[in-house]
Amino acid sequence: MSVQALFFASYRDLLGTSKLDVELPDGATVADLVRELRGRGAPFTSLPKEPAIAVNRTYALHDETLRSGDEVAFIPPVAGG
Amino acid sequence: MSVQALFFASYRDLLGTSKLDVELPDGATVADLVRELRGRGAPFTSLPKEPAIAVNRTYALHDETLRSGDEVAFIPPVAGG
Amino acid sequence: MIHAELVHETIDPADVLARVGAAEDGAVLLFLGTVRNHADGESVDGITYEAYERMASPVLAEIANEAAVRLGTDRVAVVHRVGELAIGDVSVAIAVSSPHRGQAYDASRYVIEEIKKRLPVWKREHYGDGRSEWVEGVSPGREGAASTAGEGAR
Amino acid sequence: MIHAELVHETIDPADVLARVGAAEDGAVLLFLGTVRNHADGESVDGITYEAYERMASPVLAEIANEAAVRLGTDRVAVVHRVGELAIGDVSVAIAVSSPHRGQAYDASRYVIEEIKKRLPVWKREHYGDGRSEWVEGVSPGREGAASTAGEGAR
Repeated sequence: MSVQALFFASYRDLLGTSKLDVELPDGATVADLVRELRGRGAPFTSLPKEPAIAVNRTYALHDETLRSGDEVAFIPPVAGG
Repeated sequence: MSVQALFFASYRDLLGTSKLDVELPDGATVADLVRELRGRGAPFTSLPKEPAIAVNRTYALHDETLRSGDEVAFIPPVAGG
Repeated sequence: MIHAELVHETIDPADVLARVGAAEDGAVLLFLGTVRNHADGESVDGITYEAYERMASPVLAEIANEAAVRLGTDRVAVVHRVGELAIGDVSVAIAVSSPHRGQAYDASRYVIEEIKKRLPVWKREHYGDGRSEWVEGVSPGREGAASTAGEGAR
Repeated sequence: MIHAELVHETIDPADVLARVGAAEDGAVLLFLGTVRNHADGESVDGITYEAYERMASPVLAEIANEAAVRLGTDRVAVVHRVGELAIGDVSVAIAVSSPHRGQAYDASRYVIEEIKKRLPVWKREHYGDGRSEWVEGVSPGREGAASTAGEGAR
């Protein structure tokens, strides 16, 4: 299956991209996606091991199972207000 | 000596007056003034025994000594804001 | 500039707000006290505010100064109205600004709480049925005396 | 009417204030977050706010709804700006009103604290010396997940 990973602010700057389609085995979790990306080496290794994640615009825990087509956003520490 | 007693809001309505010149012996305190007025009978007896008092526009304790010409305000419970 | 004023006319919140704010401030807070149409379950048509004006003005200034100390800036403006007020009218406006929001919330709250404790102002509520009554207030008593005698504000 | 909005244009505080207030309310509170000219001792020329807009809008609405529960009224309006902001510009405006002031202060503070904890917005500060940096923020982490998963929004 394929999910869309989104990167904002400092994460986007780190990776040089705001969006990536990622192939994952069925049943993969948020944690699997993070591991898959960090396993690609630099610059992905500079992503934190447990970044805050939103799946389809809702904050998600890392054991959440992903489905094909999910929008998975990597959320750097927020600084609104 | 003579002091000027001021009455506001509910106290003024109780007494039917907003201002009274009161003669007191030299060295009289706030407490003496309150006793002198309450001693006059109705409607003065409806003043509390220990009303909040301001002497010359500053809150004062009842043992404060008065001087001739002082402006002594009887301050009902306040309700600003 | 610390500003404290007792007024007889309508309060324009924008005017009070415009008295605070600075390039170094990240937080601005405006509190408005407004006349509401009910009190203790009774319908209210309006409120008459009365003040011991010659004392209320300096007490209001004193409260604003104390708030500025907590705030850490001189951006404090407080305006209290007296006279006949209708439903929705602003009776008090408090504006503060400071670099950080914690101090702004603290100082704003301080001003309104101190006003209610010791500003020599009274209000008479006019009820829907034609009656009117002085609102039961808070005795400024010892606390007020201690404060203005400089024996420790608060 | 609860109102929550992410905007790209200048925020007019009077517009946000006008969204709250009611005849039964005695307290109105307006909080403005403004861009200040310094941060951690460095001079700041401006800030770029970036948002995950499609998520930030519903999160802002969710925060406003939670605040309304605390407030006890539906008079909550919150507007957050994104884009390039100059010193003194309003980045966020929060207006609430309620019969009593305690709830107004509590709900206003709740909105700004929750924004800082979980609104997916980031800011890049532009310093006087030409450098610029993403401001170190707060991880929305577990708290955010628990909250939006409905496991208790507190």
